[in-house]
This record gives sequence, structure tokens and C-alpha cells, in this order.
Amino acid sequence: MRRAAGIALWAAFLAPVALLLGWSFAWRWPWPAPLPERWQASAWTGLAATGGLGAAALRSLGIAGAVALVATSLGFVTSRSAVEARSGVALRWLLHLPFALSPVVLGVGLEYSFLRAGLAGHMVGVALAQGILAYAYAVILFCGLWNARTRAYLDGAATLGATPRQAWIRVLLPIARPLVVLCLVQTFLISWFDYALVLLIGEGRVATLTTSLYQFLLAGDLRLAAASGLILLLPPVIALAVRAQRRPPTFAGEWDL
Amino acid sequence: MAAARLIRRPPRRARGVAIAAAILACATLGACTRTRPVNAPSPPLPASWAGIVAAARGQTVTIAMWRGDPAVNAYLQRVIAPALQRSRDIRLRFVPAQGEQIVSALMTEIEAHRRPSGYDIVWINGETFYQLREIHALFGPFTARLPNARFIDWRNPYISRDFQQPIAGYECPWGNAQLLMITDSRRVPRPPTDPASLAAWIHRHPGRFTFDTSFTGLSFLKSLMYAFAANPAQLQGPFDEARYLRLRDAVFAWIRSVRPDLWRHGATFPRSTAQLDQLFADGEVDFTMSFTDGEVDHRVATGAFPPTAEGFSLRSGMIQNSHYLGIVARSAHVAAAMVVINELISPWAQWRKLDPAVWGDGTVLDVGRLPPRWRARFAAAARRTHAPSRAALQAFARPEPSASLMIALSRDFRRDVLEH
Amino acid sequence: MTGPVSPQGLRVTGLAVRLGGRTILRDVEFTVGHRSTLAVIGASGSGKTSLLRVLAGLGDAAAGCIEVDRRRVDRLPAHRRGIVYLNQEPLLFPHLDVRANLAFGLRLRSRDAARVAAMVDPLIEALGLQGLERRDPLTLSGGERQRVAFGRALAVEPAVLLLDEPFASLDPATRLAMQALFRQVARSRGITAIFVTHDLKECLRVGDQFAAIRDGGCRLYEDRPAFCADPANGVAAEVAFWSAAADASGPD
Amino acid sequence: MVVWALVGGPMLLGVSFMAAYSLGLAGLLAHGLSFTAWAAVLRDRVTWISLGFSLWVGAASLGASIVGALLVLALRPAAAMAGEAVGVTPWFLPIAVPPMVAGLTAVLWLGNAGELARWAYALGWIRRPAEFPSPLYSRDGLGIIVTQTALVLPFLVVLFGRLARLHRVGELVEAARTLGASPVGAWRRVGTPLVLRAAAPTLGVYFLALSGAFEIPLLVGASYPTMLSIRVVQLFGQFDLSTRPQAYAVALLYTLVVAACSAIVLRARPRAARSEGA
Repeated sequence: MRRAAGIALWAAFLAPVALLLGWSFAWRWPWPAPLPERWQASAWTGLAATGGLGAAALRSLGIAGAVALVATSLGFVTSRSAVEARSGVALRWLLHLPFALSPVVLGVGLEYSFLRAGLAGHMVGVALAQGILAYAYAVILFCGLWNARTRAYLDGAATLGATPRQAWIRVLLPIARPLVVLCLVQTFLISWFDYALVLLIGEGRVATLTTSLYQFLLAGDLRLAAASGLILLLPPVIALAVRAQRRPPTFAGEWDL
Repeated sequence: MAAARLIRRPPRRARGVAIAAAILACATLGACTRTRPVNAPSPPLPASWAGIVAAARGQTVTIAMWRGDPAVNAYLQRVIAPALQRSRDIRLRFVPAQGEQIVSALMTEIEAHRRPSGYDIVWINGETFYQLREIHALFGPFTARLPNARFIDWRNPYISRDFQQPIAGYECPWGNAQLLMITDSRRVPRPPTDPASLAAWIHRHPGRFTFDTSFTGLSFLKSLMYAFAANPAQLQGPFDEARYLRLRDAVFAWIRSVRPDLWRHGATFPRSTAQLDQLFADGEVDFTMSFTDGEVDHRVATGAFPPTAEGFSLRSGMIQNSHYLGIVARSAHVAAAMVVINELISPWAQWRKLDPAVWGDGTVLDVGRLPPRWRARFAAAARRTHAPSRAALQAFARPEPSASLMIALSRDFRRDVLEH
Repeated sequence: MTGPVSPQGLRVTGLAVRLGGRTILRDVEFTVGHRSTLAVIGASGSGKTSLLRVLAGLGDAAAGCIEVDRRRVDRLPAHRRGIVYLNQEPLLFPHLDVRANLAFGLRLRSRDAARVAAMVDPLIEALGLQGLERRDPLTLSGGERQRVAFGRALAVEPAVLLLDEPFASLDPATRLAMQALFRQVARSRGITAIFVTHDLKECLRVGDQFAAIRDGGCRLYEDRPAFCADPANGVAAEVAFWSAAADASGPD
Repeated sequence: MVVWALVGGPMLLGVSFMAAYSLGLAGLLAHGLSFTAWAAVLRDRVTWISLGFSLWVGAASLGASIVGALLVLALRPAAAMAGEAVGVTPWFLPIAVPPMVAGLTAVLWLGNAGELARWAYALGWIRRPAEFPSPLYSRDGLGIIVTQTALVLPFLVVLFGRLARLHRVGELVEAARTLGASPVGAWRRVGTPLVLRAAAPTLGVYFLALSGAFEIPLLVGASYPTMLSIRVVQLFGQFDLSTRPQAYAVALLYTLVVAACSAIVLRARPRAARSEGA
């Protein structure tokens, strides 16, 4: 019974992936055939040729990697001041605003400033725009780190003779490691999943996997769309597989003033 | 129309009232300066064509274009781009953007004083051309300087006029197409060919017809306007509000009469032609439409459409128009853009484009003016088998009404039909 | 076993302690003799923890002077005072095993492995931690954890050791054993310590000198009889309870 | 302060620009201060319908997810609270799905000619795609709600499970049982309120985020009514250029609504944790 429920659960979550796989290998899959009429790998072999999907994947990877690294390290370093801020509630509100706000609206607001700064239409600009979201997320996440217990650890290390630097390196970082890994994964995914900011800040000139997927959908090519969708699923699934994700992403729940 | 107001200066008085808000806006953004149309290319254009070709070497040209058709993408990426790189040492970069997005993007660029522009060539027509002219975003006139422009069929009103506007050298014709209805001859052996019989068919087959809300769907509505017009001349010349309103109401009344029997009871419409194509391919509806009259063959060849798919025209008239290439006024690669456009209207490029297996887009060249070798090639070009020939379709061709009509129809359709 | 050049112990003069913008202790004055333990009794919330944190350099003193072995330390950051603060909860570093926790302070001073071993091994023995060296702190019992925390503090040879109700969360038997262990180690290693507790018996067991924190001040007693004689410390009440408990009627 | 500047700076710039543009103080259409765009937007019933539709979709998606997640938690409390074998539990998989892929998958599964419809055909339940009761593209937003729920529900199972462990809900429910509560009663009176209270701020932010969704409504939503985020893009991309200031006005309006809502949502802090030792 338990086992059956578990299998059903797995099936429910994996079925969509199977469907994407099916479409990516289909030649034609007309109604009402439950399976494709004929199989072929041309969506996959053609990926390299059309639309430069490989380049788009690399670009997504590069942007997301940069966003994750910068947002996480910056968030880690600055989160303590956020916890200790006098205007804690207002700051909490500000940090959550980018998430509560639709990314489209955020992008519409940012587009002009980015254009003026010469950042629109470049990978750097896209990464910076996503970085605002990712950084806010990192600060929120790391605020959960600065609880009484962490401080007690740091105090303990200090009275044992650790300089602030030593305390960070030898105590804080090891303690925070799961959180840092989680933050890296989550900020990576924030960028990896993003479509609206790439669309608006990238002005269509920065082709990432999400915008490529949408282009395939616009061009009515479900096979290529399914294939790029599968590529899009790859890194997060790998991240799950290596169990980097010990905790689900929470927003306000992490805040611990 | 809105765009006509674009260039007017603001009243001074209002500025004074706005001081508080202006401090916020201007101090942080410096956004209040209005643009002055700048049309001199930088770097300056060489005087001779040879000089232009030389200046174009080694440059990368960015083309903003609709990327919604895999055939078009493949043609540009696999046929044109390698050839250009080989012969002219020019690289192409494609940016997906449709007409209204192009206008929006160039407008934002001008507002943000970006120079040079992020775009060089824009693929446009009709209201987009009109609006880009209004905001002085296009470079020109330039077509007279292109050597291959001498082959263009300038006498053809479907080519020399874009939505009733003279193109005046500010955009170069690239291709010509006619709106085509597509159905599956196995499912619909004798398709209806005018609004009345179409409506009757829709009532007999509820849920099997719809049209999309993008450019193609609006062109279908414009074709219907021709069907309801006493004579085609009513939709030509400058925008006439009274005539427009009468024809608009006739079309909207037609839609209302068939709406309950449209796909999903007319509660929603496909967002794009691709979505409509998918519905057709899946057998959810029995009709789709294309603004590339050679597209059916291509779609059948790639397996997207069933082999029994057939194109046909409403006998009451279908819109024929041309699509054009413009050069962005703030582009830093005007010379290279001109070379690219010249290549795109070369007999070779136009001939390849004609092939339904490649794209199936009509040529803008006057075949009679071409050298004999090319004349023969055009004459022997692959014929399509899933749609009537171009000559057969020509009888039902109707020119695009004015750009203002398109803008008004788009707005009114959204307001009076979609949002109800 | 060890000792600074001119031992004098810990001297506190005119100390005021603030917490959350409020002065909770003022005019605190006492001297803890070299190698002796000052046992401080105080109710919860009396300011015991805040006092210890200020001494350790984890909180700022509003006024006053702190000297360790004649050296003024109140301007120094925590890690340079030579004062180790032992939390009520034995906060062992969760990413290090028992041995690495014990060696933590020594490693900070980048001692070589042999010297670290030479200092840690006797501690393991003295605290009865043999066999636990490789264990994850989370798997230890409360008493074991407290012993590791104690050992980790002793390993750096602190000039002053501050203990903040270290045994409060232990069961009575373990607690008794730990008190004895503390006495023994403190004597044999000659530790200067302040031991804060709210338990009267613990206070009397571990202390050489005695003080009470009460009503925003800290009162130091001359000797053990003086501490016991102050009715506010509750020794007399305790005696009365036990004599009544021995009576047939019982207390109350 | 760094955090304020890095997050607040861009937000302020964005808001100022939207305000300036919508008031006719910036951009090519600027003619000096004018409230015409705002008047048009505020008078337009579509603005309010879009706002209402956004909030409805957000509330319905979140509501369905909460109910579903609480049910899962109540039915499989042990598994949900164990939380250890996190990488292998399938509940985490939807977290790895980008909204764009979720929308595509919804089309392929739930469309009138989707996989489920094909199965229904094979079983002889339907004869034509139109007969399949697909939730997609419907005016009540059901397709969006179903797709978003499929993404959010598993996440809430994980979140609730973690919060339940943190706040010892399992033990408290058991305590309620020993005090005489029925299994359902214990969950209703103890488990559910505890978990919901702990999750409230996260749920509030989630509600707003779901209301502002873009990709999924773009792929499976009806052409009308639309979410406000799509309405903004629509106003930008209309053939009529004069709607641009209106687009900024709608965007700003939405920003203000969200800012106000999130201020309310976040005022309720999660129960502050361990106190600083005195």
C-alpha cells in the first residue's frame, strides 16, 4: 500500500518529463495517436544547427553561475547588517518586494535605467537585473543564519582566542555551509528559470534557454520546445540528485530577527 | 493617431506645475529631454557603392525580426548568413522582435539616448513602418543606392506602397505574400470561400474554426472588411473614419454572429499563428491561416501538417502585402546594413526564398528585368503543390488599408470583441 | 601548572553593565584571587550573564575597569583578553569532532600537531573523555558535552575562566559529578574562575570566594561564613527547611 | 547601507521612471505633467478586471495548494515530517521545473488534444478534442490555477513538513489526541492553525508572486481576461503607441498594490525565535 502510493507519486511527477521526452523524439504526433507516429532524433540533432541552443545553454549557465556566486557571497557578507538594522521591518519588506512583484513589472521599471547605463541587451545587464532578485533572496536566506545560536558560536570562538577573521573562516563558514550551498543552488535557479527579465533587459539580444524555448513555442515547434525544456530541467534535477537541496526555499519563514 | 502627437513640444506652463514630480523623475533619470531626429549616419557613409562595400567588411549586423517561422529562421541562418560571411565578410545576428516590439524597443532607445542603437536592420511593414517614421527611427532614403534595387518591381502597387504609404526610400521591399486560408481537404473537401458560407459552415461545425489575435488574425479581419465593402476602393487612400466604422461594425457583427460556434465558444482566441497551426495539426480546428502563401508545402514537408492540407483563398478577397527591411537611424553599421539588404534582394537570394522547400515567400523582383539566366531560373522554380499558384491567387488580392486603420482595428477588436 | 608572570587574578573596579539601553548593574567591584574561584549567586534575570559577557569582551562596559594579572583588558577585543566564556549550553562546534573541538583554540594559534597532542591528551584523560575523541558532538550526552566544552576552554590555558551556569541542564547525579570534577581540575590546574549559578548548594561547593548579584549590584563577601550569614542568600532558610523536614510534622 | 542601496536603489529608480513616464514627464510622448494616462487606466474596467483576475488566480492557486498540502501532511505525517531523505522524495521534483516548462507540459498534458485527451479517446470517452474538458485557456483561469497548483502544492508539502517538525506539531497533535480530540479534530484545531501561522508570511509573499505570474498565464491563459502582468506587456506592445504611458501607469499601480499588500503580509512576523541570553 505504502509502496504503491510511493510509486504512484513518482509516476505523477515523472510523467510530464516522459511526455517531454516523447515529444522531443517525435516526428509527427497527430491527434488521437497516444504515441508518436514515427520516432526520430532530429529535434536533438537539429538543436545544435538551429537557433544556437548550445550557445543559449552556455549563456544561461554563465549568467546563472555568475548570479549565484556574486549574490550568495555578497548576501552572506551583508546579511548580518540586515539583521541588525534598526529598520528591520521596513528592510524585510523591501527585500521581499522583488519577489512579490511580478518580474515583468520589475523588468519594465528597470529597463530604462539599464538602457541608460548601457547595460540593456548584454549578458552583464541581465545578470545584474536577476542579481537584484538573487541578492535579496540571499540576504533573506542568510538572515536565518544570524540567530542567537550562531552568535553564541562566534562569541565562543572569540573568547577561545579566534580573531574575527578566524571565527568566520573556522566557525561561521563551516556552520553555514549547508545554507551557502542551498543559497547557491537557489540563486542559480532564480536566474536559470527567469524569462521576464531576460526578455525585457536582454531586449531579445541575450538568448538564454528560456527565451529560446519560448521562440520555439512561437514558431510552433513543439519538438524543439520539448527538447529545450528538457535541457532546462537538467541542472535543477542534478542539483536535487546530489541532494544539495536540504531545505526548501522559503521566503519570510527564514527571517529571524 | 497617437504617433502624430509625438513630435509636439510640451506646454511650458505644465512644466511649472510639475516641479515636484519632475525633480523626482529628472534628477534620478534625466529622462525629460526630448529627442531631436538625427538622421545622419555615423560613421558617415562612403560616396560610392564600392566604398560602402569596403566599409561593411568585418562588421556584425543585428537584425530585429519576427522569429515565429522556422522556415524563415532556417533560410536566414543556413542560406543567407553563410553566403554573406563568405562573400562580404559580414556576420549576421538575429534578435527576435515583432513589429510593435520593434517600435517599443527603438522608442525606448531614443528615450534613453542610446547611441549607437542595438539594432541595425528591422524587418517591418505597415503600421510599424508608419510609427518608426513618426519617431524618426529609420535611416533613409537609401533604396536608390542599392545596386540590386533596379530589379525591384516598383510599378507593382503591392510593393511600392506599404499600407497605402509611399515607402519613399526608407525601407526596401524584401518579400511579397498573400494571406491564405488553410484546411485539410480530407476533413473539409469543399471549403467555404466567402464570409456568408464560412459563417454557415461554422454554424454547422461548432468549435472547428477560430482565428488568432496576432497580425495574421487581424489581416483576416481586414480581408473580411473588403468582403463587406461595396468596392475595394473604400479601403484605400487615407484613413476615413466614417467608412472604417461602418466596415468595422459589419465585421464585428459577423464575428458576434459566429462567435458561439467558434473554437471554445469564442471565449478565447489563439494568441499566435503558431498556436492556431498547432490546433489545426492536432485536429482541434479545421482551418488555419498563413501570411506566407507558400507555407503549406513547407509545413507538409516537415511533418507539421498532414499531407492532405490545402491552401485556398476567400473569393471575397484576401490581403496581399509586402514586407520590408529598414535601417535603424542610430545604427553604427549603416553601410553594412545596406550591403546586407542589397544581398537579400539579389536574384539569387530572392530565388532561393521562392522555393517552398526553403520558405515559399514571393519575390519583389520584376522577373522581366532580370538577366536571361535568372529569368530562366525563376521560370523553372519549384512549384508548390498544396496551394493555388500565385497567378491564381492574384485575382483575390486586396491591398493593405492604411496603417491608421490597422492601429484602430487592433485597438477596437481588443476592446469590443476580445474583452467581452 | 601554569601562570602568568605576576599573578594577581581578576580585578574589577567601578564596572557598570548596560543591556538594551538600560544600566542593569552598577559599581561592581571585586577581585578574584589568582587560582581561586569566585562563586556568584543570582536569580534568573539578575544580570549574571550580562556581567560575564562584559568581562569576556562580548558586551561593552558602560563604565569601569577590568584588569587581568595587572593588565587592563577592558579595551581589548574578546579574542585578546585571555578570558574564556563557557556558555550554559555547551556549544560544541558541530562541524568538528570531539578532539578537534578540544584542539580548536590551539589550532588558532597554529601550534604544531605534536604540541597540540601534548596538551590535548592529558585533558582527555583528566576529563574522562577517552574513547570519545572521534565522536560527533551531536551524539554526546549532556554531561559529556559539557566536559568537552570545559576541556576546550582549559586547552587554551585561559587567564580567567567564566562559567555561566554550566551544569544547569544536567541531571542531579551528573551535576554532582561535574561539580566535583570542576573542583578537582580547578585545583590541580590552578584556574582563576568566576562560576555563576542560581543554585545555592552548587555555589557553596565550587567557590573559594563568594558574591551575590542582587538589585542591580554585586556584593562580595569577605569569606564563606559572611556569605552564609547574609539571610538574602537563603542559607538560613535552607537549614530551617531541612530541620523541619526531619521533624515528624514535616515542613509547612 | 549596502542592502538598502543594492535592492532599494534599483527599485526606486524603476518606480520613479514609471511614475515620470505615466505622468507625461518622461519619454517621447511627454507633454508635461498630465494625468490622462492615469485617468484612462483608472477608468478602464479592464484594469480592474485584470487586477481582480490576478488576485483570484493567486488566491485560488495558493488556496488549492494549501488545502492539498495540509491533506498530504495529515495523511502521511510521518513521511512528510521525516524530511531526511529529501533528495529522493518526489515532492522536490516540481521545485526543479521552470514556469515556462510547466506551461509547456500543461499544454501537452491537459490540452484538448493533449495526452489525457488522447487516452480519453482511446477509452472511447470522447470522439473529438473539443469534447475533452480541458481546463486550459478558460476564462476562469482554471488552466493557470491547475498548473500553478501542480508546482506549488509539492513545495508547500515540503515547507509545511519542515515547519511542523520545527514547531513539534506532531507531538502537539498527539497531545491533543490524549486530551480527547478526534484525529480530524486534532489536525483541524491544532495541526492546521500551527502550521499555517508559522507559514503565514511565506504564504503571503507566495500569494503575491502567484498573482504576478507571467509565463504560465502566457502559455495556458485565455486571451481575456488576463493577468495584470500580461496586461502591462499588452499595453506596451499594442499597435497604438499612445498606450505606452498607460502601460507604465498599470505597472506602477500594480507595484503600489503589491507594496501595500506585502507590507500588510510581512507585518505579521514569524514567531521570533530564541531570545538573546541576558
